[in-house]
Amino acid sequence: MTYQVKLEAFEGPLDLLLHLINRLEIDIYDIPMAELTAQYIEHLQAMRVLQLDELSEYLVLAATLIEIKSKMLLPVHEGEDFDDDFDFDMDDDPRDELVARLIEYKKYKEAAISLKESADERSGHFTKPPEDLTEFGEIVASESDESLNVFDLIGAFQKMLNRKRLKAPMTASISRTEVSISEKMDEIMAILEKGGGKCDFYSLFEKGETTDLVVTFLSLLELMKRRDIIVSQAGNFDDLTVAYRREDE
Amino acid sequence: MKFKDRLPGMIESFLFIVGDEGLTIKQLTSLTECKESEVGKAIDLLQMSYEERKESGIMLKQFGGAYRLVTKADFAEDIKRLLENPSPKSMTQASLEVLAIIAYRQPVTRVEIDDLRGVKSEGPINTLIAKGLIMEKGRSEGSGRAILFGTTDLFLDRFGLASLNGLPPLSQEEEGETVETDLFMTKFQEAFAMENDGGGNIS
Amino acid sequence: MKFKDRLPGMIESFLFIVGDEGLTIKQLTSLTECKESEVGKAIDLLQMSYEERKESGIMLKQFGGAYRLVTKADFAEDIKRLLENPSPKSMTQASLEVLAIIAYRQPVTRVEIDDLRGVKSEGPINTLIAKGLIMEKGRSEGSGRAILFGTTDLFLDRFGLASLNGLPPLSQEEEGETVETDLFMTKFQEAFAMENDGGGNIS
Repeated sequence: MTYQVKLEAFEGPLDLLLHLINRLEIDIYDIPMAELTAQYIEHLQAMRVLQLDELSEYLVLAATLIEIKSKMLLPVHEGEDFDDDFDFDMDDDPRDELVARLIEYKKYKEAAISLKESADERSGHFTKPPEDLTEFGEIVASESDESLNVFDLIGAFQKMLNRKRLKAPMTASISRTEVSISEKMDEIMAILEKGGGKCDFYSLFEKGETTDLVVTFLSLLELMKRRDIIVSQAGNFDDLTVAYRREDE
Repeated sequence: MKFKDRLPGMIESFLFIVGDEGLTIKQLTSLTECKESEVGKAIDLLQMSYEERKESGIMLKQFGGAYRLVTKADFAEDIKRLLENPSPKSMTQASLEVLAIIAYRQPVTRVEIDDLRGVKSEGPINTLIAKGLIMEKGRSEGSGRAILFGTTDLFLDRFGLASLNGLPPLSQEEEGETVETDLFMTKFQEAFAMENDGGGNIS
Repeated sequence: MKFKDRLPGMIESFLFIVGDEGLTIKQLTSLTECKESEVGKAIDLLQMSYEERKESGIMLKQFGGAYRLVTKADFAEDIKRLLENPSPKSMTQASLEVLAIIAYRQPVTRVEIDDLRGVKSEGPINTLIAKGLIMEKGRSEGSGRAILFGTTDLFLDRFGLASLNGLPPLSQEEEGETVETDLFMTKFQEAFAMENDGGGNIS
């Protein structure tokens, strides 16, 4: 199986810097700028697969690193060189701002890890859907005085989706297989026939319950395995096309 | 803890999760991978424990072959207050769920809504119609000619939306809407990568 | 039975009925027509009883301000066998980072998040909105009137937190910290503490 994968997935330039500092076992409060800058730029070159807008963020930090490096290289006594740079005060370490940013970022990166742990812990506790109260009588719909917004709507929807996931017992999944894969395969071939040998991949998934979608998908896999069809894509981000596989392919 | 000691708790947790569907003794034996006699004993133990403890509000009952956890009859009158109480969140939550489904999936039938929620939604639907937030938007093509529901202009107004396009998207390409679709995309990408011999990089 | 003796059972039956929606202490006091202290005691009693009884598969937990009955962690693996699709796809690192920043610094603008991460965060923000974990919490005072983001109750629930105060403290770098960063941290913590005083009970 071949993938075009990023060398390593970094969450941005600061993440990459932290990674390098870790790997090179550098003291974050006394960063050897020359070494770190060299490593950073080397990494950027290896990560050419990045999209352009992402790359620009990495490049901005590269520029910052080079700027800090050059400031540190300047001899202290040649004051005249700083005439056009009055921001630069010799009492400050040019690295301070970067260090502060890195430490700040690191805090949240670590917080994210501990958040994930709490989420994992929480996911070990399951709950149940609300009981159907109709046996107790008619639900009195009281007017809510809280004003609602779309975020309440999303929250309710997500809660429900999550609940469904937690609910479905084994018994329900067995009784629900309505369309067989072989039926679905025939159906897909019929659609292709109608469409002159090809159709848009996503159009096959426009309607149906989740189980239908999964059956459709499995059928496509089976057809691909049998080399009856081919799924192709003209370029990245283009729509996928399903087509008959011709004999000569 | 020894497995046998865990059995009652395991059964209780299973019965709790499935809610009003309940589980038959057959399902319980297959789920716990225990003998029927062992499951029977564990159920007896649970039943006794519920009866003994006066602080317990629930109990274990057998209805038509399935075991279910239910609230004790003692509390039936109190539970009615759940229905009437000034806007307990649970009530608005049910309506909100139904409204969310209709908003995002319209036009949609009641059966589809029930299916998604896993509970009957007739009550909330009627409430929403009464509030003028949803309305009938024709009939489905199917044999049943089921009513299709959609949201109203009042809905847009109440939620501060200029149009339905103003609803924030529910799912992002990086994380699919449900697990099934996620799994499904992963599988697809794997299969596609194989098929294509590494040619395409699906993002 | 005396009313006070019935209280724990009544609360258990209510919590059983509402399931994953849970009930806040306010809702419980109004439903039971009892004082908050009495409800609190009854909840403690129930909590103790669940812990003591090893044959119990469920327990009482507070997530996001609401009390819920949930299954014990001991049975997590067993329950996963009962489910069709048990584990939701875990969130991406990017989404988690953005969520952490929003959780600790709320209300916070997108620009502040971008700045902290050194990378654009629009995608993860949209994902988090779609997942119902964050929401708009007003607009900033500045000229741009930028959207301020904060976390939702669903966030607290999904991450097993009773309230925002339950967030673990952000880690502190101890060794070799420069004066400037110290000062910076102090200022930040002051600001955060203030922020938290005002906006603690975000609903």
